[in-house]
Amino acid sequence: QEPKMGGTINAVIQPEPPGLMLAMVQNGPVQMVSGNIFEGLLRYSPKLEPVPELAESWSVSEDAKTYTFKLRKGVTWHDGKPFTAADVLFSVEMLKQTHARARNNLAQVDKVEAPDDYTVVFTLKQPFGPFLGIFEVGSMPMVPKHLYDGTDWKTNPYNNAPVGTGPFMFKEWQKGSFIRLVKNPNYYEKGKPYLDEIYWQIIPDAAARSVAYETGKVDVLPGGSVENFDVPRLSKLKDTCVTGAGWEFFSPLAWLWLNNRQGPLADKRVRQAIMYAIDRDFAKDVIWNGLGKVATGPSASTIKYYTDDVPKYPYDPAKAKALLKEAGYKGEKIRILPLAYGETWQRWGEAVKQNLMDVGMNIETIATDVAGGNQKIGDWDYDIAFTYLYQYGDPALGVGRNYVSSAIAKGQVFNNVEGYSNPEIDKLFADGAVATPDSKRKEIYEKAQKILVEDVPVAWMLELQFPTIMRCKVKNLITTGIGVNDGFKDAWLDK
Amino acid sequence: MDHGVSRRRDPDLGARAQPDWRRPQRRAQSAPVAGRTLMMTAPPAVSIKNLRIALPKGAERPFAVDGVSLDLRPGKIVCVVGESGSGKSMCAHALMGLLPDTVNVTSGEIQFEGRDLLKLDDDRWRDLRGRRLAMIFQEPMTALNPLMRIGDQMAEMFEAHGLLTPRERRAKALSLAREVGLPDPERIVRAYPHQLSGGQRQRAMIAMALALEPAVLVADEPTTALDVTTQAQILKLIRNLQRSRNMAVMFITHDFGVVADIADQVVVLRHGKVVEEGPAATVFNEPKHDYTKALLAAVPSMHPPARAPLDDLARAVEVIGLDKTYVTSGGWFREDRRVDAARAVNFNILKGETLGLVGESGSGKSSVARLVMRLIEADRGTVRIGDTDLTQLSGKALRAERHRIQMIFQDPFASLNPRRKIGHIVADGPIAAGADSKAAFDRARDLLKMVGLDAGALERYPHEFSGGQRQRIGIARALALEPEIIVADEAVSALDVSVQAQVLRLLEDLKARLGLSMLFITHDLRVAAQICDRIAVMQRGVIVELKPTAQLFAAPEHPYTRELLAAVPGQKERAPAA
Amino acid sequence: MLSFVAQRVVKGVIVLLAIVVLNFFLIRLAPGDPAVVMAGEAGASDQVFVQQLREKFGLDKPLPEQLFIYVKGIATLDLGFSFRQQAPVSKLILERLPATLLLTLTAFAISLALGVLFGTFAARFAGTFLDTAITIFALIFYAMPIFWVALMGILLFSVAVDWLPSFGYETVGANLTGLAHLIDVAKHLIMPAMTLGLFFMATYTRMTRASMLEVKRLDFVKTARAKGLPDAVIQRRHVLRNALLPVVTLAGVHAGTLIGGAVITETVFAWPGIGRLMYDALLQRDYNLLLGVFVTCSVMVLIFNLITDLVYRLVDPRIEFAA
Amino acid sequence: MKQFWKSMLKSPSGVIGLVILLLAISVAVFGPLLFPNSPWRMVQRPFLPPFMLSTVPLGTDALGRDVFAGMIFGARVSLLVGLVSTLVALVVGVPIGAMAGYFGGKVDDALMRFTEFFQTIPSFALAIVLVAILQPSIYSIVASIAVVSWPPVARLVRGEVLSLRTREYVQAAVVTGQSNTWIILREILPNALSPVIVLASLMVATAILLESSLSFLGLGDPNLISWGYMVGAGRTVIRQAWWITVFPGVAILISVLGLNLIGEGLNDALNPRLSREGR
Ligand SMILES: Nc1ncnc2c1ncn2[C@@H]1O[C@H](COP(=O)(O)OP(=O)(O)OP(=O)(O)O)[C@@H](O)[C@H]1O
Ligand SMILES: Nc1ncnc2c1ncn2[C@@H]1O[C@H](COP(=O)(O)OP(=O)(O)OP(=O)(O)O)[C@@H](O)[C@H]1O
Ligand SMILES: [Mg+2]
Ligand SMILES: [Mg+2]
Repeated sequence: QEPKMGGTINAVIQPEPPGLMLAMVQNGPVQMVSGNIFEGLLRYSPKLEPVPELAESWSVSEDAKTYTFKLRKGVTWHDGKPFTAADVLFSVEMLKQTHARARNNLAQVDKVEAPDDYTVVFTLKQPFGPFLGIFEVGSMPMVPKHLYDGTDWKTNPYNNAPVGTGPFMFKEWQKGSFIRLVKNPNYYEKGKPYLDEIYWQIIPDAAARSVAYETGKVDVLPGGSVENFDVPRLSKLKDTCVTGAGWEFFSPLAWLWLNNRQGPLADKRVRQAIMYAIDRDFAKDVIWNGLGKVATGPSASTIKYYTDDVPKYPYDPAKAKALLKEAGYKGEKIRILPLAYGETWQRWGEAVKQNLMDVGMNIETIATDVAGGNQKIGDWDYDIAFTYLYQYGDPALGVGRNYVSSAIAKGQVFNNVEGYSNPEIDKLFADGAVATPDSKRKEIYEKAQKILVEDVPVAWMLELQFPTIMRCKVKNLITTGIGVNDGFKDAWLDK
Repeated sequence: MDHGVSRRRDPDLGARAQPDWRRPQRRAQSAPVAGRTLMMTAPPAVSIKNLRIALPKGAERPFAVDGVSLDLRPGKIVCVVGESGSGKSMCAHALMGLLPDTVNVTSGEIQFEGRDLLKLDDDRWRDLRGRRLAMIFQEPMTALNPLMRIGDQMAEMFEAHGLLTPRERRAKALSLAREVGLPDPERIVRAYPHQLSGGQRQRAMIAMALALEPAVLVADEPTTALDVTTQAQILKLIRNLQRSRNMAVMFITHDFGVVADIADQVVVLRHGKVVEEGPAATVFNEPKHDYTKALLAAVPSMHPPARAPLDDLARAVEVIGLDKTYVTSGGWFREDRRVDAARAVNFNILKGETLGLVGESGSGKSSVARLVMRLIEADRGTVRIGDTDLTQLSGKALRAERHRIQMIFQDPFASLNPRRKIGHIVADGPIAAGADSKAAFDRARDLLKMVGLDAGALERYPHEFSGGQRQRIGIARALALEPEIIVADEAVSALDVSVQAQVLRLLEDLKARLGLSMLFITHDLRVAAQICDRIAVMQRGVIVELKPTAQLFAAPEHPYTRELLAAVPGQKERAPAA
Repeated sequence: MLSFVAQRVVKGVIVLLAIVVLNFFLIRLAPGDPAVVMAGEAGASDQVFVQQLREKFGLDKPLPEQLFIYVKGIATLDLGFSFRQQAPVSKLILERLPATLLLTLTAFAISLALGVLFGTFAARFAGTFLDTAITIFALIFYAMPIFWVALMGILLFSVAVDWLPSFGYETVGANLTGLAHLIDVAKHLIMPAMTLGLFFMATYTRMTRASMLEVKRLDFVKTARAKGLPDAVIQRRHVLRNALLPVVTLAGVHAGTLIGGAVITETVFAWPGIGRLMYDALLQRDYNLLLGVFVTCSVMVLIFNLITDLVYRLVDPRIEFAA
Repeated sequence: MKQFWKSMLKSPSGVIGLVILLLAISVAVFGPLLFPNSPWRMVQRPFLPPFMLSTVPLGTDALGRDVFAGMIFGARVSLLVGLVSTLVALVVGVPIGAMAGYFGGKVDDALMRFTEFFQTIPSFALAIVLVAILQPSIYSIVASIAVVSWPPVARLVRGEVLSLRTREYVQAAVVTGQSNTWIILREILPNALSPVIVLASLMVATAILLESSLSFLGLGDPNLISWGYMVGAGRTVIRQAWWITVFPGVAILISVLGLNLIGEGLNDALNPRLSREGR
């Protein structure tokens, strides 16, 4: 079908982004909106292969330490200035200070150079397998040097009216109401984008978001914007299409942090008992409405080097009880910290609590909001805590950090919060990141997965899927593995 | 303003109302009636026949008013007297059609201008009220709408009956204000009720009642809340206006002095029944019913009885140079309001003596009492009881001395905690002072007997007693601590005359038996004459005259004292009782 | 009168200062670190980075110094900078304030007007069916949780019959102007304002009714009847005016409750006011913003109270312009 | 006392209110003994409509938990929160008001400024922040509700005490040498209490509503089921399962209604002038 030009899309955004300068704030909603304004050097297909965006082509040196990007010519910023290699160099420097993940990702980079205006060369300290996976817009957005260089980034006025190279331009933001983006007429891909404008509607209440869709006030409900319980009903509405695609790059994986340091959970058998005690199929079918997949281990199945050849933990309360008895658990109180992300997570917390109580564990729920929960997790002041983390396509980016002992540090909510420490695992992940070729990495990571699943440092729950709900007339909304998070540039309306 | 309000009347009423309210026309209308007046003995303007008003279930008696008949004649004042609760107000309200919803008239009729008022519908009632029948209430404080200007409230009288234009109404209000003798009428018609004194408010009420020249005026204790001096002025005003307009007046009061001053006819009510009626002179001089006789006998006389001089010169209380100024804070940016309630007040009370303190409302009598009791702090001055300087004590030490001087309060209803039994009320003081509780209760029983209450009273609550009985309890409470001095602030003012007489007798008796001294505060000079050895007259915080009682009455020196004495009602008594 | 206002303003400033200090510490008692929250959103974090953020926002300084800086700012009407939203707090609040004022004032006006109206009816027809009906409805509205009312309103008026929009304060993208825009905003306003006002309407209904019955017994009403005034005039001029005094007092006290209640209403109806701003700021530990909202709300309450006091003094001549 | 019950029982609203409250209280006290099933246990398939199975008469919620059990256990928490927070508010507000009214002057000024201060912060906002700071639990919820609801109590008590203080029987107690504490406790407070009781009955109702609003915002105690929690939790699925929200919602409505009716009855009973008027 031939794409049609024109039209407006109303989408929901939740919560309201705190700002739109992707280099400075990076929560989900910010990326969802700003992914239309800013661009990265690459995008990733649903299979997570790199696709050109601002970089036209790229090459890797023999020793896998030098990456050369050829930039697209004729790209301009929304204010008309050309986009060049200088912008890339500037962005790398700026992101190292403002973007925690980019900072981590770029840790392996020795130097970045621009031999000419349209070539950028990254030289690494040592080979880094997943390096080509860090260039997506959310991970490394390109920032206009001419507007930021030499300014106080924090108070730069362009933070509130961002200027990027993307298919849509920032138009207005009525705080608390909506954000409006309009078509970039000078976009470098001729004929794109198809849409005239995008309204991101800010509706803080989940039920109200459903109603807004139902009453035709919005056309797109990005993943996670309505409660899961509402998904089946909404998907049955007329002219409604639902897709789970667009999360391949992030592959959100939900698990329970188990505090390995103290109390009953320091015992591997208790941790295994927890795996047996929790009815994860129930969670998938009832709480997540059958969406997603029961996780088998630390890697999501969409991630490179995933294997399901690991020990299995089916729902088996009897076995859980036996393990607890064996471990000598005597009803010590165990605190569980659910995730304050809305009804679904609350219900899940209740269900898990009930599962654990059914096998004789003494569970107390600690309620907090997100910030309070983070503090508790960061201070290691918890026994069990819900979380879900993105995996960013490669075990070296999104998986290893959660299990290696070098990543144990107080005061943070990511990385190795559970306090698991195993020299063998440390070595495997250290080797895996730099090993070549792929087959060698595969071998290393499969081994790591087996060991981890046996040890149960955390209790893996589900590979999540956040379905995007939209009117069927919206076409081509999701074309990459990053989904709605990197823009509506291919989307069009079938009027 | 209210042209939309329906004014549906029968033709004959309408005819009278429509042309105008002015006097000549109205007089022409009522001419035939007036003609008859000349021929026969004046026919009544209102004739109440056999009126019976039922009280709701659970009230103290089945009928508030039980078979009352009385006539009001043009140009005559009928005084309805009787104790509290005798049904006086009920009669008045029935005549105005303003009875509360919970009571209803079960039989009788009220004839007015040829019709039975009890059979009128609401619209006709409304037409009559204010225009033909008007009323003045007891409490000038609450009888006026606090949110409306006086002039507007007067003008409402015309508005209610669709008379005059708004401008004329205002002009009329002004001239009415002038007529009732309100000072600075231009200002006063623009004032709000709270900016007027009690007497001024009562004048405003009278002006309102007279606005449409009603045939009948009902006055329900219109002067009870006023000072004697103000009362005298208001009585005169009513009398004059009534004469000049030939109104029939029903005047309700419980004060025989007032009756003596203004009544043509007297009707004595008791328990809702008329026990005696007749021309004022007859009722006063030859009361037939025992109840009337008793009532008359209870009225204290203006003539102080002879008193034994006090030889014992020991001072029970010594008050030296007391000053008290109330400062009402005006906030940061306003000047404070100051009231001098006591200025350089000096007096002594000898052992066994009763010192009277008289003066009008607001003169500072209660303030002095409180200063003496140390309920409030003096700005300056000393109060000495025996040798103890009360003003120097505080906290525990003060509490320990308090038993020496005790107080009897004015309001028998407000001075007893409704939630405590009488036994506790009387015994609490001694127990707080450290007495053994059984002994305290025994003593309480004795005291109650002494004031004429049986022992069963210990276990009862205040609401189960009558006003007079409660005042006795108050006295027992004061005596429980075996004080040397008793301060009685208007201790009998709230009581009916007959009860008042009993309580006064009791006080005299106890005082003599226990050798107490007493500071007796009252605004009633008759009472003062009967009970005080010496009297101090207060005006605006200053004692202007202090003399033995007989001397004061015989030869008042200060002009204010003279004014007070002259204003006491009922001095041209037709029946000098006792 | 002027001095009265001046005095109240001075008093208000003192209260505000106390509120600032108390809340300053209160808010910081909350577990959770804004820097961690922010770093966390990037999907990664490390100590150095978090420390860097703290320094940037002045969170590394000792508390008393932070307080001093904040109070100094307040003195110059500077509410500080929201590190989270990267904008001055006063700007963020001013963007939202009109919506909140529109909502609360409308709710206030509706609740007061309707409450007094219904209360008057109930009192006039006390004991009749009308009275009972009004009383029962008032009780039910009084007893319904606000979010429940909101939900029912949306289901009824937005979903079942598409009469009223369920979110926002204007039709986004319609670009209406003039009268059409006004009507559009009004349509968006009705449901939230009613939801917010319903509870208070019920309160005022009951209060007016009780107060009217109370005043009806007073002596001056008897005086008015003795004048022969028609019942309607007595009710309006004598009874109602006096009966309104306690209602006015209560309404003034309610200002704070009303603004507080706006949190839920604004959330459910996506109304872009400061109630929601406050809640978001709380969740994100955006200290300056949260404190700024508190100060703003308190100022609004103080102004509301001042206005009701002024009104009260205008209606009741007995009270003079003293504190 | 007898008098009081008599007039209370005479007012129809008071009787209805009392019956409702007694019913709610007996459900709260005895219900969990009769239906010991945990309301958190998943017993049936999710979203089972009401009146289908006798074991789960009111249906099940999104996780297949028994709505009926939730109602019964919820009564406990909701009433407890209402009663306890009101009690705490009284414990704070009554002494403050009494002291301010009795001692007057500087004490009064200081205490009233303090009270005003709490009234200047929007109450619900303050409650939210307090619960968030203290972290949601039944204790923090009760405390926060009490913190925002005591000022009206203090003001009311102060007003009453202020007028009672000048009563003659109080002065009588002073002149007979009784101590301030005694006077406040014996002479003043008992007579100031009737409007406070009326207010308290309404405060219980308001507290129940407040708790439900906090639960709605996700600030309820996660270990205890309350009606507010149930309404909040069922709200998102109201379109497919009305019963999850409607039953607890109605329960809140009825108890708040009952408490209000009691308030009205108390008002009538404790204020004889009103009750004689009839209605
Ligand atoms: N609204 C009412 N409901 C019930 N009983 C009432 C009511 N008003 C008055 N009464 C009773 O009716 C009787 C007569 O009352 P009324 O007011 O006529 O007495 P009064 O002679 O005017 O007394 P006072 O001198 O105290 O004014 C009293 O027993 C009183 O208790
Ligand atoms: N607490 C107070 N604060 C301010 N002014 C007061 C106070 N108490 C009394 N006053 C004023 O002091 C003056 C004297 O009052 P006081 O009560 O002593 O008079 P009184 O002679 O007892 O009058 P009454 O006969 O009416 O009882 C009055 O003008 C009164 O308004
Ligand atoms: Mg009377
Ligand atoms: Mg006095």
